[in-house]
Amino acid sequence: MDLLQFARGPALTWAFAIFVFGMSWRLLGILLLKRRPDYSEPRHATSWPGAIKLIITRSWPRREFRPRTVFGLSVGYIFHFGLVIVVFGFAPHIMFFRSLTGLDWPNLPNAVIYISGAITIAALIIVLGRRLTNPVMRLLSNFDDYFSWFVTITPVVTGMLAVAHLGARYETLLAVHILSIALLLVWFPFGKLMHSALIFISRGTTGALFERKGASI
Amino acid sequence: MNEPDTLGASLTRTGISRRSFLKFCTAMASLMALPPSAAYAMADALQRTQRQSVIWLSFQECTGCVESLTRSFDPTLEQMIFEMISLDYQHTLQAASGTAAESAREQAMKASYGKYLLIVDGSIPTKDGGVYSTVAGISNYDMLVETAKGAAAIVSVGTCSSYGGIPHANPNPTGAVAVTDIIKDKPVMNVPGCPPIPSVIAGVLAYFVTYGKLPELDHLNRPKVFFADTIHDRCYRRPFYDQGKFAKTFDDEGARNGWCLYELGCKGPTTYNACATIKWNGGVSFPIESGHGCLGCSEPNFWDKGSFYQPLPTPLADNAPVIAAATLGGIAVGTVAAVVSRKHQADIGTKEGK
Amino acid sequence: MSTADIDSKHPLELDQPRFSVKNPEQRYDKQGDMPDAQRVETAMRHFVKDFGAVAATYMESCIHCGMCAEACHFYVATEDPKYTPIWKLEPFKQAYKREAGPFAAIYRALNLKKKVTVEQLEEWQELIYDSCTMCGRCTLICPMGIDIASLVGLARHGMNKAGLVPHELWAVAERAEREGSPLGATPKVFKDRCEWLADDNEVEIFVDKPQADVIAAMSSIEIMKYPDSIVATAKILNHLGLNWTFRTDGYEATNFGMLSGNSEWQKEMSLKLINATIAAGAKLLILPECGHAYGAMRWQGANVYGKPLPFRVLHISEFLAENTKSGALKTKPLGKTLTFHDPCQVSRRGGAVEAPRDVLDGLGAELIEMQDTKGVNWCCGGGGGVVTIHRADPLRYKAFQIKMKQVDDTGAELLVSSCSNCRQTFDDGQDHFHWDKTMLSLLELVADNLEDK
Amino acid sequence: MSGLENIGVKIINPLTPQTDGVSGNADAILHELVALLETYIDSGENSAIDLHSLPLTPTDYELLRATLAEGEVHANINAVGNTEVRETLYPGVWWLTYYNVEGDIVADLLEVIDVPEILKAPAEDIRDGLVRLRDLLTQME
Repeated sequence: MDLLQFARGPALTWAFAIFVFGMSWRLLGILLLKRRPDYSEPRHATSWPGAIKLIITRSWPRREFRPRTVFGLSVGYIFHFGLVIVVFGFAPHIMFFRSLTGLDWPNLPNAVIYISGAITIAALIIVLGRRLTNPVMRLLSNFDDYFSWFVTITPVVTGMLAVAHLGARYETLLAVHILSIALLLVWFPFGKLMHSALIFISRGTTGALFERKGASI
Repeated sequence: MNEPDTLGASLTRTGISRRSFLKFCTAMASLMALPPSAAYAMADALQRTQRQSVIWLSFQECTGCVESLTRSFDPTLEQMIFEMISLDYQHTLQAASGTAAESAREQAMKASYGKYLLIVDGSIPTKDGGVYSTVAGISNYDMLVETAKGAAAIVSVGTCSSYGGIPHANPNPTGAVAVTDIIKDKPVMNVPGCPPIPSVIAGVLAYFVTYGKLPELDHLNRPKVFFADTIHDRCYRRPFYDQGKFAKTFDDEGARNGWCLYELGCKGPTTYNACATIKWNGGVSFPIESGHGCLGCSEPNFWDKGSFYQPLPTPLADNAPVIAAATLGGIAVGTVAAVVSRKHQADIGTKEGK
Repeated sequence: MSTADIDSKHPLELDQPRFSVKNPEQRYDKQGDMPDAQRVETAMRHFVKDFGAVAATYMESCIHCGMCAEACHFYVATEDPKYTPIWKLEPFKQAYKREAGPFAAIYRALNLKKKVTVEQLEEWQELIYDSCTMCGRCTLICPMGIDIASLVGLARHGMNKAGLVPHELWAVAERAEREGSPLGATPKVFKDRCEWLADDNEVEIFVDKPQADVIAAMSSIEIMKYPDSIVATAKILNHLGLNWTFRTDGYEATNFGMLSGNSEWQKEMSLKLINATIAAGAKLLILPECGHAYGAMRWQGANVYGKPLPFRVLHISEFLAENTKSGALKTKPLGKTLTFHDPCQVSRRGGAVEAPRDVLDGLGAELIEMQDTKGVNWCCGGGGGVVTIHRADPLRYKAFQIKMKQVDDTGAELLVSSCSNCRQTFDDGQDHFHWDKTMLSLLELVADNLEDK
Repeated sequence: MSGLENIGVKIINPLTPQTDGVSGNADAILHELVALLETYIDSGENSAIDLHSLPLTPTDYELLRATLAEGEVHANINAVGNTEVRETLYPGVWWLTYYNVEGDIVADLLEVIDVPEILKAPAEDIRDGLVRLRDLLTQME
């Protein structure tokens, strides 16, 4: 078995298994904790609209907060969008998803993917620089932050190298790329990358609780 | 056959003019990206040398490799290689049979001990004492070991002798292995392909005959000059790959437009061979040009790397059952974790009550 | 620490611009004589004990983006990263992951998250208490929607159990538990005050009517420092012709049990008010101008009680708004420009954002909103018990400067709010900075401008 | 009509040429020829350029053909397929194209030499020829 076979075979299988195992473990471990009934008289009888509202509106900061957060948010948005374009727009990736889910959608031109990939890498490097230099972020950061950054940028970099056939043979580059995805999947449920799922739960929870009180969302 | 015989004399005997020979040398030099002046040196040197003694052993194989080399349109430049060598044993081509054939091999070994070139096609079965393929009652394994002893170098022609090939495919019932799995103390060159391109076989043989050594090899013992680039690197459809234009089925608009076959499982990007440049059938075309993706036939284990039609970046295994099982497992463990935490909290509460 | 100790070591400062008790200079405070290990153990057990799915979701969701710092007045005023709201919870995050999270077993087995130490907790005392007013402004900026303020509340439970509360806060809470009021407004003091206030102002103040439709509560700050609020409340309720009363068995709306993180005391304090209201057969409990009192009763009261309350709970501003809109409350036009400071617990976190504005509208005042207003208004810096903590003063003054600038920028003639805790923070800040703005009470403003009958 | 022409499988475009179809390699080859001619005049050293070793577009080829053009000598050698030997407009520069029996090009060279080696009758072949001619005369006698 060569490296590519290992990557496409057992490595991916294990990564998928750990990914879904960890995801369901963590989500249930959180969601099944006790919930206290709230007997207070609600200001608004239905609270789910607040959940929806917060999930949507918190994607963009309030006017009052913009001046102080615009840089960090912009960089964050850039790399998130870049990742979405690269992950879901590149033809070989769509093939990958199709082989897993049977879903298919049209791909973006490769030039768009390459530019997005480059921008994403640049934005991620800025993100790391900010984490290292901004006193607040530096104080807050732990292994999870740096490792999650690493497992996020690695697939982009290895993917770009594979596409450009740079640095090694294509099958090695492709194998390393797939292995980096496997690493991402394995780490995903255990680190901060879970925010991609938790963001809806967390925002929704606050949105619903606050809507009940009429508190500011 | 045993007399010392210069190549020049042999050429004269068979009526091949020296201009034809010079032309052959020029073509081979061009093919192997040697400097043009090498053709003259090659022609000059070859004229004077003795014909190279070659023993060709065919083991667990389909004869496709020999067919590839011999069944080209006749007469071809490739076939001129047979004029350059003294093919002392090749059980498909030789006239002799039975004991006479085997004694030819033994005589050739004795006469050119330490100097003959050994060509092998086919893999070597090792299971059950190698009984799955024998020639004249001698197992392939024994014959290889014995013949390899006196060889100056060994050329494994085809994927089977290079990597084990189709006989080696899972579950490998005969325990087939490659030449390099058995012979460790001789220079071995692999010329993989199922079959290899005839010009490539001829080219590397010409090189050995001319220079008396094997050309530069890569990490899989392949001659770099033919196996340095992937099919994908040299593919005329590559621009479509770079633009992200892919045929999705064999009869869609993309296929008709000659777009890239990556999504149809083409293994071009991971296959190192010269098909895209030298092509097949005297330069007529190669598989991708005929509208079918590369199978990767010159790569190790190509038979076991998933379907020929499965795209390269997709998972090899069917992961659905694993994912389902792991999800259920995660749900169970997560539930237990939550229950344990709740109990833990309740215990604190009770303790507090006391 | 005995009661006598508390009173001698931390005498009440009744003549200061804000109420508090004296506290010796000290890096951090400890109560009781528990061994350190037990303190940590107790803190963590009690922190974990109250953990539910909601708090767990929050703890799991933080992405360490640091944006919450930009919403916090203490960080913005100092640019000191330790005042980043979520950082204030660091040891508790650590404890949660180790003790209650879904991967707790793994964290413990591999010791990936270390046990919290008593030194850490001591260090964090300042962050959990001195530098957090639980104003919840950070909750609004958090891209993950984490309600950080509520987590600080939970963390305070653990700190309280471990005896790691700043002395003033603990002493005040203890006094409240013991005397029924944190600042010495005992039932007797309260009753006496009501009597002389009624005489002085020629207004009828009902105390301990056995039956009433409306129960009014006061905060001890108002009773002791802003007694005019008692008069104003009485005037307005009388103006509306309501059958109302104060009750000496339940008049104190402040809940220092909640502020200091003592759930038992919180419950006891809330139950007094609830039982008094039920005893009077009242259908409405009006909460005074006090931020945390609103949160404690309006949103937590029923949960402390264990079932829905058999009466309505309104903040005084909501009550005034209802009656302004219905036309029952008739006021003379004020004819001045003013700006309104939103008390965090009532406005941002309580949901009574528009009520005071409706009241001001009824007063005919021209409201000039501050730059960041309503739900995102800046905190005065004194909430969450911070104003009582002496060692927090320098930090609080820095944060208060944000507030002063905000108010000055409006150019309004008057400054109004509806929280007596904000009010005393403003008064203290005014005194400290020799500022020309005096915070007015919405309640008193309305009472002073009632239309003569 | 077989319909085969609708199947687009013969789109051969190994290079992505510039808009005018020139890769720049033709120009490089012409400059190289100048250098090789200079060497030949100075030292008498022969040399050759293998056109297959360079990526050339059809336009490149046209450009080379047009620039080098046809000189005075044009020879065909019939040995295992044709070999075309053409002198260019520039004496000493020869264009040799080797075909196999099927007519595919197997080698394509530009040689800088007075007479290309393949045109000369090799000494051994001359000797062989002499023998054969003698034999023939002997037989005829």
